[in-house]
Amino acid sequence: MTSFDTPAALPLAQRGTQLLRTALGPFVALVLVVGVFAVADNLQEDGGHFATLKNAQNVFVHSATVAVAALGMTMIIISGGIDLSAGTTMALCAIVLAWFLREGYPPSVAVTAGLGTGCLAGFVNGTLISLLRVVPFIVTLGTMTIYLGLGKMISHSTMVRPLPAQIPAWMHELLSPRVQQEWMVFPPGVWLLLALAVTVSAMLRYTVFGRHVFAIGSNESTARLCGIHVPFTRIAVYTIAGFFVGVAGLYQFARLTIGDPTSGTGKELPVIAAVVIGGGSLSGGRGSIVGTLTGALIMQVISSGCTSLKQPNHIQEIIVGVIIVAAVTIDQIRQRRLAP
Amino acid sequence: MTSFDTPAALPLAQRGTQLLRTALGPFVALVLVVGVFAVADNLQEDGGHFATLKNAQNVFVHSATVAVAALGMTMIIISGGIDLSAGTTMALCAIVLAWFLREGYPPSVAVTAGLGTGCLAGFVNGTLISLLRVVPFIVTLGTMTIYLGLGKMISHSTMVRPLPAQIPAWMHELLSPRVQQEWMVFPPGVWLLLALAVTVSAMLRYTVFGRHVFAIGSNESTARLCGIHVPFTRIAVYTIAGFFVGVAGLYQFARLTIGDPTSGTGKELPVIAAVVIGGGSLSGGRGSIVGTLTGALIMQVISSGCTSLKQPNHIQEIIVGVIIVAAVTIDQIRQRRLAP
Amino acid sequence: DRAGESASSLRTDAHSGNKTLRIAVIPKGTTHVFWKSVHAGALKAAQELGRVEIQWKGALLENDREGQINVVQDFVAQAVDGIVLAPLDSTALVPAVVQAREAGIPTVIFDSGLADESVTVSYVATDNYNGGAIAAREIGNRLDGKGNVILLRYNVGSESTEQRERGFLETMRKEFPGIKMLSDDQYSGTTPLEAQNKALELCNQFGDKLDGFFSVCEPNTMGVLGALEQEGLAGKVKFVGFDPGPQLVQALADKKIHGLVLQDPVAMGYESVKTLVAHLRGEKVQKRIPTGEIMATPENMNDPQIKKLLDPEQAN
Amino acid sequence: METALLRMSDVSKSFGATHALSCVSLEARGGEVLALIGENGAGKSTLMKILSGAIAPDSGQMELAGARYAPKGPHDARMAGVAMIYQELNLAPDLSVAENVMLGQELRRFGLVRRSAGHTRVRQALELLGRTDLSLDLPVRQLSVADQQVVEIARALVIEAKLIVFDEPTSSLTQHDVDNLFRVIGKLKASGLAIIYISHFLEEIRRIADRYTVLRDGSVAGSGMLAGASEGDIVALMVGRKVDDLFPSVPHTPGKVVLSLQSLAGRTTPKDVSFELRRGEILGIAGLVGAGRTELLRCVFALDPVRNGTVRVMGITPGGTPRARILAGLGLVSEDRKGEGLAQRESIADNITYSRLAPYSTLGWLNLRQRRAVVGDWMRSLNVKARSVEQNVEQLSGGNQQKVALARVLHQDAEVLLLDEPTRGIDVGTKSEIYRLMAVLAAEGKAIIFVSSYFTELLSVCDRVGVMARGRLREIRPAGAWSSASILTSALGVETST
Ligand SMILES: Nc1ncnc2c1ncn2[C@@H]1O[C@H](COP(=O)(O)OP(=O)(O)OP(=O)(O)O)[C@@H](O)[C@H]1O
Ligand SMILES: Nc1ncnc2c1ncn2[C@@H]1O[C@H](COP(=O)(O)OP(=O)(O)OP(=O)(O)O)[C@@H](O)[C@H]1O
Ligand SMILES: [Mg+2]
Ligand SMILES: [Mg+2]
Repeated sequence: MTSFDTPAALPLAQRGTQLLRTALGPFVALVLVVGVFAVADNLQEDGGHFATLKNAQNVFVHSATVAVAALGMTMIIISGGIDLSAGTTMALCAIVLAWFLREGYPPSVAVTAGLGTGCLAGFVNGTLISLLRVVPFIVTLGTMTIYLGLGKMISHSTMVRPLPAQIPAWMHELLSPRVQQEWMVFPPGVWLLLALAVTVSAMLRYTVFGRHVFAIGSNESTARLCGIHVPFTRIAVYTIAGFFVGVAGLYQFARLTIGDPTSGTGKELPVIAAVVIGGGSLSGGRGSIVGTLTGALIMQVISSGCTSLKQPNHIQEIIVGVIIVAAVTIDQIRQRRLAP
Repeated sequence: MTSFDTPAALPLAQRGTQLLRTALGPFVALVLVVGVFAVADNLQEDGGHFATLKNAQNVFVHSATVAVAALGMTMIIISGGIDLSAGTTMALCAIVLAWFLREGYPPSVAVTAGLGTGCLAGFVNGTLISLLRVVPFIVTLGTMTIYLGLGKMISHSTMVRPLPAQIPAWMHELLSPRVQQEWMVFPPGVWLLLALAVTVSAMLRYTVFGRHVFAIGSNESTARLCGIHVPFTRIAVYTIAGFFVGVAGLYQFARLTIGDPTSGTGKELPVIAAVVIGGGSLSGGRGSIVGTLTGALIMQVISSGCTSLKQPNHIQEIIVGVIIVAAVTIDQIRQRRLAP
Repeated sequence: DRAGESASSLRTDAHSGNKTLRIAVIPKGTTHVFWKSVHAGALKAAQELGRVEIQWKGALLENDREGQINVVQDFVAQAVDGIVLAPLDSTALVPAVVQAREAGIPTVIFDSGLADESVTVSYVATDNYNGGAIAAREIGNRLDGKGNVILLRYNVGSESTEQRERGFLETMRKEFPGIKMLSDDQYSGTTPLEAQNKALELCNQFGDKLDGFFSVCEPNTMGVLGALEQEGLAGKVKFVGFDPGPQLVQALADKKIHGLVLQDPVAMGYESVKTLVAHLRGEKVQKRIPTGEIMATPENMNDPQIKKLLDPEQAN
Repeated sequence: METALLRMSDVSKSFGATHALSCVSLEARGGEVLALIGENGAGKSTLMKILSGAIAPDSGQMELAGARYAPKGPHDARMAGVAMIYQELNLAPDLSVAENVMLGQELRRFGLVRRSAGHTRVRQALELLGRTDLSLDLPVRQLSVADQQVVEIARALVIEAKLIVFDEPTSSLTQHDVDNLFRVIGKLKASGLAIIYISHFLEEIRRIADRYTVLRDGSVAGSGMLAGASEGDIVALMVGRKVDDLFPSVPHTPGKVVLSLQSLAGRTTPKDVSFELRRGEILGIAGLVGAGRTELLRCVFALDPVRNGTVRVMGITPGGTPRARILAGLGLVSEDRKGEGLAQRESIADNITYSRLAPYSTLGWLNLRQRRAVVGDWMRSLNVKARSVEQNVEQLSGGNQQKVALARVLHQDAEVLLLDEPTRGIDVGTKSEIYRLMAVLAAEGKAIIFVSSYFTELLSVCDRVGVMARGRLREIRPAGAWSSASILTSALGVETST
């Protein structure tokens, strides 16, 4: 019991290293990436555009859609699941929203319908996984193409284009990199994202529900043994995640001002990548919201940095790939080092 | 202890149900899908095109590329891994092949270079996974974009187009649905696929290597403690799988006669889906080649059937989704039923 | 409106010195030969004009509208002097172009139109509707006004190909009532392989009564050609495609393709950059600059003008 | 016989701040069984993992058969003739029994597996263990924990070993298998092998071991010949104090009926089980491998489907989910703590409180500080050796993990405790604490079902003992009416009579 003699002091230190491990790991990678690009940009002749507020606004705005969907994906991944349908659900939500606007419903109704679609899609995913007891990868691989098909069905396989007058001004401003009130620094959509992130983070850490999410991800049979209602928890996780995908659909619509049935295809990969770069483990039980946000930002910073440095897309792709692997490797090494 | 009453008789019966479970499950689904479409097609006015030899040739030819890549993916998934880079590697191999042909090298050199690229890409995946001890999902998510970037780099971000005269005749015929010799029924590429499938299947079942692949997928630490060289086995699995992805690249090139850097993007999903519909488990230790081939065929049959029934793309997408989930669900239920 | 103009004239003053103009050119995609030729045209203009730097960048994913908006916004943050853009969508890109203008960066649109032309300097493009119409006439005339034809569409929401499809279908209906459309609702998807699989399925279904085929863009045409060759229908079916490529030109010579509608991508890139720089230097420019479209057939493919369009220059 | 086959000198190993081993030296001789004993977390498994190449020591040397021995990995160690049976099961669940036994040493020809030759070897090994009834082609996923342990042991017997390490091999074996194992160990010893045997059962050690080495807090506390040592001395070496009463008695009297089963039947086992359990009563359940004791508890806890019969808790029939059973006042400690009992990658605090988070939550939000304090108390009262309440369970020694699993049902404040092998892998000192705890709980009015394969503890701790065989509960008698022999006869007798 030598090590247990200072029970009051230790938990704090413990929590410190815990934070360091789960969140700061990718954060260090972010700072590094930003630093490297800022230096390289300033060295080039007509540079100096990278480390600017304007560019920072861009980076936040561009990563917001992926990041907000990744909040829900973090919960899913912590619970030991995955959601490949996140991309097409996002597009489906945007289409539903656009459809309601085009048909002349008020924006509040349209937004509710869009978010509701996300929740419903998530609910269906969760229910299928729980009832059929098929692995999440398969269920969501199936619903991925189903939701894509539904989106095309609603949109008659084309764009749903509400008239400009049908789109409220706040929606235009939601993710416009040009902020109306200068003191806001970032557009409302970015602040909303941060508010949602804080909420989810707190929920995961400080609520019974959050503990149960970690429990079923870490060991499902233990969770069952402890009387945790696994199907209920899982359905709730997917439904909440669906809500965030709905918000991502709103974000996407706010930027595109059209509903495009194919706009979500392939978007699940950056969403999942954000979670995993941020320290989430696909075998469940590990992941953090701070890490996920950092992960989403890292990818966008690379993209924006490559534009600054006038690098072609294929160089950017190679760099993104290398950094995904490197970030996770470094995180891994740090964890091994820190492990008691 | 009821199940131990006849210890001698059991192993055989056991192996029988084993086969039933792993292979026949998806096979039943295939027969069902074919049956439903054949009936529906014959019921429609100008139908009768679905259940024809010609259409069967088409289905086999169209699914050959995915199926051959899925042979390697089966090994990877059995070993507890995944390869998200399979799609872009396939395109990279096709580009390398096309590049060598265009530069006037003989076809044998070009094909060797294409297959070699696949092996190398797989080797890199396996080595990174083993050395960095990062989960396969992340490593291959990273190399996915890296290989895409490399493909674009080699092709200068456009198609690599050898002249028609530079492409040997056998390559044209490799996957042409119009078979030269009628007695062959299927083009040579389909027969090659079947030969490779038999080889891999035998390798997994009858060789020490195959057994080790199952072992590391089933329980990696056990494999390690039993003295299996896990990194070596894993690298070998990925390298061999890379070879099959190279063959898929050859198939793709044979059909397109151009090398297109983006032609592989997203192709990893049908490849993985084929394995999983065929009974492969993403947590490792389970999967079969027969199942995988069946899985690849099921998806193609649905696509071809929907065209026969003149269903628009979105209906086809919904049906594919439903069938993916249904096939795995039925397989799951049968497994639970058969479980002693 | 006025605020934007004064901003841009301010910049013009600033840059009329000896500073290099940075022009961002944003294509719809990066892998098709068409865009390579646009790039070549843009570079040619830059070279001729002098002190102009071209920054070429497309969205990472083909057909990713959001990605293209990101690219435009990134270039606004980079404070480039002007943007040349082939919008992936006629309305979705409007806000991004407006944001550029508010930041004092003018935009020239090429290839596909924008719903609100008032926010752009100029629109440089083929008349795609007419492209579809001349394709319809080529097939109609070759079939003597009767037969069964398939139109394979490209991808949902692509404005330029939708124009072609509309031009084709409306002209067929109006000028060739004897021709029946066997299928005009299938989309090929964006890659040649998807197109080939789709076309094979269509051939399998209609092969015996098929007389004519129209495919609306290059990857689509590639796929259809492959399918027709495999089905042994190449040469028998009157096949008109859009845009050239080495295989397609070869097929044209072999009479497997009976017509290719040609655009002039080099001119598109060239004119776009020229127009934008002229605007930046305070000159008055035309709001609409057509670059022409023309039908190449096995018969006329050796005319020097057509020959040039069949194998346009490419940047690498 | 005189020179040591294995000599480990000054071996040290730390995990971060935890010094698992400091300067441990040990000798094992051919033809001799060395018992390695010590409290939970003393470092026994760590030392053996170093020996088997699974982990590398921070410092220290090893010598095997006179030559320097520094295995780079498990493979090296096996090549050098060191076989190891790990404390936690290490099997590939999807592979068959035969494949698992031969894993890593497949007989081969041109890279092909020689299946029948391999099967012959496996059959020989299983024959040695007296388990020819195991089907070689069954995936081990479908075996009970006990049978899996047999497979694990068979694996060590098919290689040409010089030295075999058994890390608590009997903790999940029943008497029958234990007897067979001891016979095998006797044979191996006679053929000149060195055996290192780790166990918390002192009578077992006395039965087969020649010498002992005691570890305490990562150092050697003492060693010697067993022949001359008394049990008390060894326990004192282990615990650092005297444990005078292994089975402390706290008087408790049965009260009202709290749990009653009426012809309960699961999918295959149990079959038609009925009994009543009263408050303040400890009911032991004994049986042989596969008797269905685990399944009985799982059916009562609604973890397994119930085919027939009823479970009543305090007169009412609770819903058919583990959650409903917990709310009704049941609590279960699983026999499989790695796979089911604990969420290995979560903290001790989480694992202890998962089944009852309500006291710390207002409207779903947790008061973590309060929880930390309560969990700390439980850890102290069960003597859990850990750095803090936030430490991950996977970093604890086996015995300490078991204590965490126990702490959960205690914290849950269950009225009826279903304990499936709760003392498995727990050291003598703590065992006696657990026995005392059970008695105290009974005195407080809780009811306990105590499943164990260790008849002595059943007889000493329980008020009544039932014997299960082939899924049926044969008879329940007061503990005083049983003896170890009569329990065995009852369990066996049923097997032979039908
Ligand atoms: N991977 C690890 N990380 C951190 N600490 C560890 C790790 N493995 C073991 N320890 C610590 O090392 C010490 C010794 O553990 P070990 O498993 O060797 O004990 P043991 O003697 O085998 O106990 P038991 O009888 O309970 O099995 C314990 O304090 C344990 O918490
Ligand atoms: N997952 C499974 N699949 C098939 N059979 C199983 C499975 N688990 C257990 N069994 C069988 O059920 C029977 C009873 O299991 P088990 O050995 O766990 O009972 P038990 O009486 O609790 O034994 P013990 O606690 O001594 O290990 C055995 O015949 C075993 O082979
Ligand atoms: Mg131990
Ligand atoms: Mg048991």
